[in-house]
Amino acid sequence: MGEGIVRYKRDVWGEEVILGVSWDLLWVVAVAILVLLAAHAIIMAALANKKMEKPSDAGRRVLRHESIDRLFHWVMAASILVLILTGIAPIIGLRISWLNIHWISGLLLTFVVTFHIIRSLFWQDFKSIILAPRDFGEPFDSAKKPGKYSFEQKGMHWAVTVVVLAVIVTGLLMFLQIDSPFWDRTNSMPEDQLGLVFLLHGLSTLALVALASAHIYFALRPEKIFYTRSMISGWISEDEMTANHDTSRWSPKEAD
Amino acid sequence: MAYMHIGKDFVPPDVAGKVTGRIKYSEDYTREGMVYARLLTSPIPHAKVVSIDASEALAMEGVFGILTADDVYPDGEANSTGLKILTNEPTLVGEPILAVAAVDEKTAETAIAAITVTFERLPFVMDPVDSLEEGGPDAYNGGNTFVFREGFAQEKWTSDQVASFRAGNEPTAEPAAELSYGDLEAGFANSAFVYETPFTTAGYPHMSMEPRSAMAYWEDGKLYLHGTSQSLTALADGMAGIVGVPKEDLVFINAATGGGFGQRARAGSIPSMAIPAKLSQKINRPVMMRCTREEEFTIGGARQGFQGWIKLGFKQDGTMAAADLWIVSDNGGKGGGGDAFSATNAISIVYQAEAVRFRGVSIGSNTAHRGAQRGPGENQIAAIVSPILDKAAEELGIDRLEIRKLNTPQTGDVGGINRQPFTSAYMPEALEQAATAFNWEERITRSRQRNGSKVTGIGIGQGYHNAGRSGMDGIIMMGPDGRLRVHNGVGNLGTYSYASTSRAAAEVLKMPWDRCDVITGRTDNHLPITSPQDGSNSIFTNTRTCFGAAQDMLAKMKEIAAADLGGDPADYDVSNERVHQIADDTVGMTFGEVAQRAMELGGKYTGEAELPEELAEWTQISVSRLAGSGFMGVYHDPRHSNNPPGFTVTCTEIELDTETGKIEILDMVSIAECGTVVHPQGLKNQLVGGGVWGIGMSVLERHLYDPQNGLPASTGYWQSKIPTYLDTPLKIDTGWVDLPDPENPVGARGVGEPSMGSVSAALNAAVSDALDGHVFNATPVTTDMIVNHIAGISEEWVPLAQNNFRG
Amino acid sequence: MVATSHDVMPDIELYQPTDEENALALANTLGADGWLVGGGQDTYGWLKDRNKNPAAMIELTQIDAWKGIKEIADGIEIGAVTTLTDIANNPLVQSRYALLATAAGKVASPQIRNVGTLGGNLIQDARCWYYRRGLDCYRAGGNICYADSPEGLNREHALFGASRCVAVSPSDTAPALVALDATMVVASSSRERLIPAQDFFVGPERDIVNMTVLNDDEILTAVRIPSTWANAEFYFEKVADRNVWDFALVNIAASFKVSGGSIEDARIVCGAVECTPRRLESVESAIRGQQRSEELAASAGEMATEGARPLNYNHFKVPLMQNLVKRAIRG
Amino acid sequence: MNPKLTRRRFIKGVIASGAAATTTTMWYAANGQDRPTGFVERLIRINVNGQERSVDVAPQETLASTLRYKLGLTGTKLGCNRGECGACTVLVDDTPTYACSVLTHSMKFARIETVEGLEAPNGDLHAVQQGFIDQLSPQCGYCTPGQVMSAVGLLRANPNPTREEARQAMAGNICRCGSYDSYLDGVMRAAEIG
Repeated sequence: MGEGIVRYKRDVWGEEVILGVSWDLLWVVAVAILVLLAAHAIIMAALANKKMEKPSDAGRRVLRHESIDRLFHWVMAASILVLILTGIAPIIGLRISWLNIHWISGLLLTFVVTFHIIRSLFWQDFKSIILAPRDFGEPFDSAKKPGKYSFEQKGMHWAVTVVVLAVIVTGLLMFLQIDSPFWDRTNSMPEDQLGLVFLLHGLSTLALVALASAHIYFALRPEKIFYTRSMISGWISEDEMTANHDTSRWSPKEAD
Repeated sequence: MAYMHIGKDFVPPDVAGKVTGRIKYSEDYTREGMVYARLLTSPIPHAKVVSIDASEALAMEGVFGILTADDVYPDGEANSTGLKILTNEPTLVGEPILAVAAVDEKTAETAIAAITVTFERLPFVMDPVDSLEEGGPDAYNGGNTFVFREGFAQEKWTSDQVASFRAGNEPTAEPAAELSYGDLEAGFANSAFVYETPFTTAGYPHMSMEPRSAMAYWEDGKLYLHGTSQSLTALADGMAGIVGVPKEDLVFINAATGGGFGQRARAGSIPSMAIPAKLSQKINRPVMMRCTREEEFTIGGARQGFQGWIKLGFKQDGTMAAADLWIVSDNGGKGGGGDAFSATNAISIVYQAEAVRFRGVSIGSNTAHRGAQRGPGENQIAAIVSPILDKAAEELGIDRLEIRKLNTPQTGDVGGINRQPFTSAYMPEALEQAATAFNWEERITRSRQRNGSKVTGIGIGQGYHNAGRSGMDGIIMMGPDGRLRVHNGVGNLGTYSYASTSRAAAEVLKMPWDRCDVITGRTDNHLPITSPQDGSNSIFTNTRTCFGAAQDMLAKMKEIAAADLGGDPADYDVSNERVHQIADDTVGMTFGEVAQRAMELGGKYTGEAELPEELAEWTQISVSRLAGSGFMGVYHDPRHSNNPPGFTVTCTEIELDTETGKIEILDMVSIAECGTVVHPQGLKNQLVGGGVWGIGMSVLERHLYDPQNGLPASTGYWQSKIPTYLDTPLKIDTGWVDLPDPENPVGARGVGEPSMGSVSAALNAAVSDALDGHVFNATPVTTDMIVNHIAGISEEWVPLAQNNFRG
Repeated sequence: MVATSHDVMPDIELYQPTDEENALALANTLGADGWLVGGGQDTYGWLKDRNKNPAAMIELTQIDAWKGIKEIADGIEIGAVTTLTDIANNPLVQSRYALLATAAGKVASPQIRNVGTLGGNLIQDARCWYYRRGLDCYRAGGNICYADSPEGLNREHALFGASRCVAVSPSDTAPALVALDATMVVASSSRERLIPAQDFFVGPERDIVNMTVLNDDEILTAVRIPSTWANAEFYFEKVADRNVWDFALVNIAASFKVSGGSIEDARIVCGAVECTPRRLESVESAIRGQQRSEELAASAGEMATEGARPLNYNHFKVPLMQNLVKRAIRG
Repeated sequence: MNPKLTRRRFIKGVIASGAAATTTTMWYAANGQDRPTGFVERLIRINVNGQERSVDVAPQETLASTLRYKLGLTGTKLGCNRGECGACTVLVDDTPTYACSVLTHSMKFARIETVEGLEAPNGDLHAVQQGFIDQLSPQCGYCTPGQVMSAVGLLRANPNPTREEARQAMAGNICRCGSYDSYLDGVMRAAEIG
């Protein structure tokens, strides 16, 4: 165990089956993401010499995120952070009672994600988040401005969507394998399938750690911090909007 | 009748070796150039071997060879029940697939780890009732039961039938076997008290102290096999066939055996000894196969567990009018055992029921091999019936001793489904003697008395086993030194019957014991065939053969003396190691002189002519090798008639703690009824030893398999709960009736098994008594069951689960 | 895929340090590859079965400083490698802390007590047979529990505090030490920790593979028993299937300070019902200041099992535990 | 590795004739152990039945293993090899001990007695052995050496035990034949004649 990406164990009859992801990868991911983000920061710092003009946050404000969506975002963020922390604690040898917090957070995440999916499909401008072929040219053509969401934002969103859905589905399957207030566990899943579920949960966790780190990093970048502000207070300035978005493709209403 | 030896204690020749550690068990031997075998066993409860790749292992340094089922069964394995030496079709976890011989055990283990065995997993079952259900998995390849002479068959019930049985009702399915006598319906109609209940008894392992290690080598075409056996010649006889070596070319060496309890009686129950024999043959080196405790469990076996239904009817006067049993018995992964029928038969015999019906089916489960274990059938049922008998007594207002007395078997009665007469039966005397020794009248007044959280329980139980066979052979020899050499093939299991039965010969010739030698321990000591030392038969069977052989020698002595000294052989008798005229004892010869004369005369006197025609092949070989080497007495024992029973009665007083569920046995008395007593100390050992087994069966021992994956949980002493010093009484009092049986020349019958039955019957009855007559209808009744009962916690969520798993 | 039954010790290094410094240095150097051996009674089975495969054994029984029973300023100190027989027979322990002497005398069998140490008895691993069989269950670092499932054999398993793993604390001396409010002296080459007995043991929700808070480089060197509970009224009882060898189905260790029939203070601890010795603090506070009586005992018994979550086959532990608490309080 | 560490298991010794070469070979074979590279380093002296024996002992070797396969003392039986039966009981400094569950290297300063060492030089049996014969205590005999050693240990500590005391002291020995009653009779007899 502990070599490569996958850990193996012996099943009850001695046959080798997948046990889960190798948690050594956690350190690999941590180091890799740190290196990448540090590299990004350095490059950005180098580029910063050219001193791009920063749009003003003063003036008219437009609504970027409704309060319900902001609430969703932060609940989701909190639950994912808690899930990551509680999930990692036993791996790194922290002796805390993590499991109940973990599955409660998991349920919360499942709930808010379900809410978000339904809301986005019926009540939000679903088109605004769709990655269209033309979006892929965006990073290479400074003239091309995005609608509500930039290519990077859409990419991050969909990456997170896939990973979170994977972590939720595998997490729910794992949840069924432990005792909960709702059921006694059944041990009904064959050990090889169980191992696969653990592996996918682990892999998606690793991806999520990477994505969350990147997401937090970019959210804190000075040139993008106004997006973070918008996730807190809902608005961006008209200046910020016109500097970063194609208003023909995104015309938000004015913020309250 | 006053005997010189019978009924007297003596020091068996092997006991000094046991207290000094000098006597050798199979693993204590070594041989120049000896290599070691280890086993690869099945990790899966039911599978087929698809392929074995041992190339890497065989290329390893220090590896000498591999033995697989293909080597052992070149024409393919027979698709039948019974233990196999090695198999490609394992039906339980731990069944040997192959053996590797190497310079040492570690190398063998490393080699085994390098062998790739591909298995095809097959459906498996731990609970025979699961297998009975339509669509349920079968333990064997080809069915879930075995029909004699026909092969595997499927026995299936509808789901409703299974559910109804599990709910506690009489099975409605067609039984595979049905036997009965008497008018059952009328019996129940005439009954004033009828009790009907489902019941379970646990199957559990023998767990002999000595693991079944064996060492083998070949020399000059002969196989020398150091093994472990409870029946020296009977087992060797069968082992020759298993290994495939002519009987005259097998030397089986077995000075002492560390326990058998039914499981080492016959070659078929311990075929694993053939593994080193076969490997040794293949690689031409001595091979030691040391077995671990876990292997002793998985390769060994267990008692059959029962999942059954019983209905007993009692008339107003307390007589048992009818007994009806329906038993699903657990055949385990390799089949074996007729416990269920024996159980029913025992009820007929011990309680003289007027009408009895047995119905049953033996169903496989992918658990340990099932085979004979101390009183197979008789003892399980003794523990189940005894509390029910007490319930009847209570309902009908009869004393519990009394109800046993009025149902007792006695001389002149018949018993069993075949209505066979007893050779003799002194059960009334045994009951009386036990009651007196236990002070029943006074003790019974303490029944159910409370002292704080503790309640007193009084119990009485009876045990039975058929206790005698015949048709075997006897050989005794004498040389010019005048010493009597009794060749005895019984096997040294710890009953000392190999020695005590030999004393029947000394008795005939009035030889002092210190002038006698028991020749045994290895088959090249030229031993006669005997019945396997199982079924409590040795004392009966082999006093007959030893007595007969000595009678033969006695007659020959008189002939020689008459021929040499004049007169008629009838004018002669023996005493003080001389054969002499009855009228004038100065006219005679010493035994040494007679032996000398016999050797000069040769012919029938030295086993070279006029041998009994019916001698078994094994005995013929031994006689032919002994022929001419000394004065020989040789005998073939004709068949006896009727059933020689072994009976015991046990009374016990216990204290049951209602808060902890623990019981303490305060007093226990066991009385044997086994004809004339041959060896009091040996008999006492059987009574107390069987008693400890009875305690184990009643309240402790278990056989656990995980129903989900078929893994055995109770592979050691700890998990199987073998009784210890502190789980057994400080003192078990013993006694015996000591009245002669007419079918045995010294009046003796056997009694190895019944003491277990009577103790478990008494103990289960006492536990019931302490719980105001609550009947668990199960063995064992463990601490948790008692606590649950008192707390009112239902155990219906584990219906009939006692057998192979119960927590 | 092969199966072979082993019972011979595998190749493994052995260190036999005679002083504390060396032992701690070894523990530090070897870390998880080093296996601390007291009497070895929970060691050799694991090794013979090949179910745990450390690189080396560090035998601690030759370190005199960690052996023996001595008086200290406040109570007594028992070296961790003192044998259970020595503890059971020690006059000081017998006279002041009879609870521990009784508990030590109930462990396993005479021969095991003759070599088995207090430290070993406290630190011994879970006895769940699935785990001991070498299955890759949660406790062995896997992702499944075979005991707590619809048909799992769990008669001997936990009533409380289960979290995926349902194994119980097997020790007889551990509940006694918690009931005596003992302190564990834990040393490593860099520091010494004093840990209350109650906090020394850890359940699966916090650590599913270890039963104590000991880190790989740490050694339990001694147990200190304060004078607080010296000469108190004690109650110890162990209910097991067999009266020799077997681990408790439930055991109880209790200390009472009684004055005029009134319970001034108490510490009541049950073993074999949870992964750690279970201290019954609610019962303790409920009986504090009360007169000993059958009624008090009965109600305390009921209170003791509140929150119990029995598995398939261990329901009996609920009434059994209630009864033992009742007996302890009844006195 | 910390060079300061004391590796006390490397005790220097001399090659003595105590253990015959064949029995040592036997041990390696039976236990499947590699022949050690540091052969001399593992040579230790143990005191068995009053004799100092020099034996080559692997670090992980159990006392039962050494006794049976190196010193040829096969009276010490292996019933379970995991401390659950008592058949391997020997005396270590007069204390009954499961030889299967202690390391030989831990016995370097101890006095070990096995069933083979009980008879007097003139061949007289020990009182316990005689008591067991008188009462026909053994049945199959496999547990007997262990029972004998536990009884000897008891009688040294308590020459006149009650039957209950004897039972408590003997409790770590399983007898599957169930001969407990006869063994206790034997112990009481031994106390009488001893």
